[in-house]
Amino acid sequence: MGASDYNEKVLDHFANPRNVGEILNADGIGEVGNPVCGDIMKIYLKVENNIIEDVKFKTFGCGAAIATSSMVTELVKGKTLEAALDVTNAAVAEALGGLPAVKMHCSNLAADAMHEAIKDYMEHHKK
Amino acid sequence: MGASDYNEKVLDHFANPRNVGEILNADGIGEVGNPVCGDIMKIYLKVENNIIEDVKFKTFGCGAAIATSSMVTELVKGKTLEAALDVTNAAVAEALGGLPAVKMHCSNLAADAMHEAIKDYMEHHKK
Amino acid sequence: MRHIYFDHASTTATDPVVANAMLDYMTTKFGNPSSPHYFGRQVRKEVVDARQQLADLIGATADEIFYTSGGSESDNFALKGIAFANQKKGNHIITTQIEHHAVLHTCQWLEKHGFTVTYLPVDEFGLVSVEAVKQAITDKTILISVMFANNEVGTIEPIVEIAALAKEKGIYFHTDAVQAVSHVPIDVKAMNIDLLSLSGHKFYGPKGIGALYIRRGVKIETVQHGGAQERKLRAGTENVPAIVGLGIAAQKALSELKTEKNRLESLRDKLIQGIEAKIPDAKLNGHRLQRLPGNVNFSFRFVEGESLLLTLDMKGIAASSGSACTSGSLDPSHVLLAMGLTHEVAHGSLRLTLGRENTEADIDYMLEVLSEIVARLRSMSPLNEEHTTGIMASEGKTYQKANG
Amino acid sequence: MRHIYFDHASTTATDPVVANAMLDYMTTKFGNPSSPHYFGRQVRKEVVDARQQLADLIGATADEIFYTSGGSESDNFALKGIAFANQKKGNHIITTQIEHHAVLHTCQWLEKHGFTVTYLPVDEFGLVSVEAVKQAITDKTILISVMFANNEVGTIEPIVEIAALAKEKGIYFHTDAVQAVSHVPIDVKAMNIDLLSLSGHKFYGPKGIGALYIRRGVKIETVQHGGAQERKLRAGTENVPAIVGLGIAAQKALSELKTEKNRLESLRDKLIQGIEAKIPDAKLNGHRLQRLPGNVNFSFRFVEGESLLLTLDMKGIAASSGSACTSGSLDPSHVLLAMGLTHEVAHGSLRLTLGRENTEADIDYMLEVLSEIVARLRSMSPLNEEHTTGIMASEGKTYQKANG
Ligand SMILES: Cc1ncc(COP(=O)(O)O)c(C=O)c1O
Ligand SMILES: Cc1ncc(COP(=O)(O)O)c(C=O)c1O
Repeated sequence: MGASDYNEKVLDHFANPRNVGEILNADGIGEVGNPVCGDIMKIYLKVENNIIEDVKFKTFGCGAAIATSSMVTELVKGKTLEAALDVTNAAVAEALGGLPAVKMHCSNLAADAMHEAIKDYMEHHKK
Repeated sequence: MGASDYNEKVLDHFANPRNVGEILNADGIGEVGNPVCGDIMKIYLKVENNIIEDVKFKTFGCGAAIATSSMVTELVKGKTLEAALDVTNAAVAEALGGLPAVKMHCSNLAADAMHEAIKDYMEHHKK
Repeated sequence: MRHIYFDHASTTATDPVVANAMLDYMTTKFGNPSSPHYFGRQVRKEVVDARQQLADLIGATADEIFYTSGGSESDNFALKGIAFANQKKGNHIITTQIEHHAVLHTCQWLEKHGFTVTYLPVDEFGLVSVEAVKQAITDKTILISVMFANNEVGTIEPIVEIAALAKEKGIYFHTDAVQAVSHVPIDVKAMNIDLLSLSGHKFYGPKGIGALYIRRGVKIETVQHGGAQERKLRAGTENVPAIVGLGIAAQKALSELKTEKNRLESLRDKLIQGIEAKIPDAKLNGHRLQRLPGNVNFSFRFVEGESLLLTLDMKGIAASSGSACTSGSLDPSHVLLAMGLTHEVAHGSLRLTLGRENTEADIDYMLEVLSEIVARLRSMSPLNEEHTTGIMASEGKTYQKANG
Repeated sequence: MRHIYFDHASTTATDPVVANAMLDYMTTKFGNPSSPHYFGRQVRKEVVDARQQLADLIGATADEIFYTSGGSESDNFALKGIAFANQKKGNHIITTQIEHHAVLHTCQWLEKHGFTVTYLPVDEFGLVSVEAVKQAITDKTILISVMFANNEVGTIEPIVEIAALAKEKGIYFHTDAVQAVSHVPIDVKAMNIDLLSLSGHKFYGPKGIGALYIRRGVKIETVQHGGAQERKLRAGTENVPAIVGLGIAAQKALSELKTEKNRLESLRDKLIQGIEAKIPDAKLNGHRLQRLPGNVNFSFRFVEGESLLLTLDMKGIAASSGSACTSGSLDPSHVLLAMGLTHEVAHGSLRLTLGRENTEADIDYMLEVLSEIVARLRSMSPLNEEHTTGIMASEGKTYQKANG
């Protein structure tokens, strides 16, 4: 169940991940990890006026972990925090045109990491 | 364990059995049978002056049963009864150049049938 | 010498189309389908497609097909896998006396490991009675295993009725369909079959591969332990060339099933009628109508089977006596004995199993040769004194000379 | 794209000579060797000859070779066959934590059926301690099963010492030599091995066939029940094409063993040294010297295995992470965990297994590609903050721009 079961779009996001890296002095950072699958995802946010101005990620994990991380950053960039919170793991997988079944529960956690980052921002910027 | 494990000589005796048939008014008749292997051999003797003048056989059985029957008749024809009694199942198998292992104990009974026939003759011609 | 093969129930030649496809998957597309790279990917789809082709042949879905190394493994898998997985529910298995040894010997082993097995008898035609199956069921019965068609005498069992009964009682139903698959139409769904064994080399597919159909939802445990192949139910690196070959063989078998069935049935009936017309004291073994398309099985009184085979072989005709799978043993066929034949008559059985390359001309040649051979062997048989006398009348001169 | 295959421990391409020989036995000489006629006779001798060829490869005699469907079946056969046949003598089995799942899962099943199993640990190099085996022996011990060489890290176990110990204590010794056969010299007689598993597709032979060597006199029962094939110890119609192919593969392997071993060892060492020289924080897994000729296994800190494989695959390089046989599961390799690696590091392992068609040029290309890939993945890894900072210094501008 590896490389070979990924579709073109997933492979593209894996090979050319969007928004990879860190944001220095990020407004919010979220991390989720799953030691059994060996995936750890970290999302960095820059928020301005309730809008996600910038987003970056760093991921240790399989092809699906990297591709979903990349996709989630594309999906939320420029969105309001509320709209970003509506983006689910399932929506990320769908935006990628689907993931192999075996990857669905365990490596598809990028939206969770992004939600964690938003929560982190909210905690530090309580109104 | 069939046809294919027989040597040329066995196949020849099977295909062209010597001395097949019955002797009407035989001096001695011997029969051995082994229902498990499905072999029944019957040997007919014509004896004159202690010499086997003629010998015939009828056999229901596998290739080895028929070939050994044929061979035993060749081996004893013209021999004295004492010499014929010295002919063993092993000697018959040897004269045929050997039999498949699986056939050695169970289908190699032609000498026994011949011995039975000699005994039958002796019982009826006690001196 | 002209060679005629009448032993298709023993094994068949691999279809050249199948064999050539396999060659490619041996040397070029040789990857392990579990591998996450190009070489694994190259064969992944093929394995999926082949599974569908095989499923289509028996009316299953692809995910209900589990590859094995052949019919014997499929039978072992079905019986042991169901037995151990359902031990808490019960420990009783029902089967028949005429099953292949892969079923019978597995059952005997299970008897040593806490299970009880009922071996149902058959009638003179080799038929199992549905009523007898019903009577044998207890509240401990977890599995009924009855072969689809017998490999020796070709009798087709009342599978549909037995499977319906099993379903009604909530008992799993397995059928060893190694001899039936591709020769008669099978639809596991319509027929309520829970588990079905098949073997590739019986229908022009590769040797060393078979399958067990396991209906979705059946509780079974793995029997060959190890890796996670076959959805964790059968360990071992996938035999991709054979899987691909089996798929092609299944597809071809399905497309030809109807016409080939008709063709073989008419050759079979010509052979049966010809033997009955030409050879006295020839007894047809098995059922005259509920019979595999290619199966002919006779006993010839006073004639022993091996000497018959040997003489046929010398004439270029390949046949079998009893099951090829039981050779190596010298016992007469347990199937014929279960049908009530005596040891003597059972020893004299001849099985002719027709297949794809057999023609009318083969049948004609066979009929010509067989009647001569039977007559000759009978003339040598001590069991046949009366008949011999009849024959000896014509051979009298020879005997007189020898005696004179 | 140029494709380089570094996954020979998973499976190998069937040698074209082997495949072509098989073709003939599929379509023309297709008979069942148990059949008493021309078609059976046509293949009987070949089966005998092939058995001898295989026996020669491991120093056995032909009648000690029993064909199976592969390595997994051989392991199941050895363990269950010995366990059930010797139950009266004792119910204790000793094995190791790093065995293939075909051994481990079989042992776990036996534990449910009245046996107790000791799973010995290994040291950081994957070596089993002979002393630990000795300590584990009880008066109930009937079998010791230790693999000849590990399929993931390539460590060669102290088989000779363990087998000698087993012999001294009157305990049967089995070794899973699926990865060792044909790659290192094996002499079952000199090494006191009672049972040995091997698999054809690991040394350029056919898939779907393997063998269990059973020393004459060993008390074992059949595990696949049915017909009388393989001297009544393994039922199922003989897979003649594969048997013939396995014989040819064995003969070729034996003739090439010495030169190919030397050649692969020098390629292996070049690769190991190259990786260590070019890539920081690369940890060699397994033993540096007691190691299969073609095995290279590294963990790269902060890098996950699948993404490494995937990138290598995009560059045309086929490798594996952990065992191909365990894919389908997502757990990290039980072998690496038994050797003391953390989950994280175990996930980052890369196995490269070299074989017949690999050249120096392949190694050079691999070294070039691998160091780039590892650097790139590390730059993306959150586990790697320090290293990233170092790398990011050079990529700083991009980040500033993105942030600005
Ligand atoms: C009815 C039946 N079941 C099982 C088998 C075993 O199949 P295989 O020899 O492919 O293991 C056979 C054939 O020999 C058979 O005829
Ligand atoms: C050490 C070891 N044992 C057993 C096996 C199982 O062999 P096969 O897949 O041929 O059944 C393998 C290979 O996967 C192996 O590497």
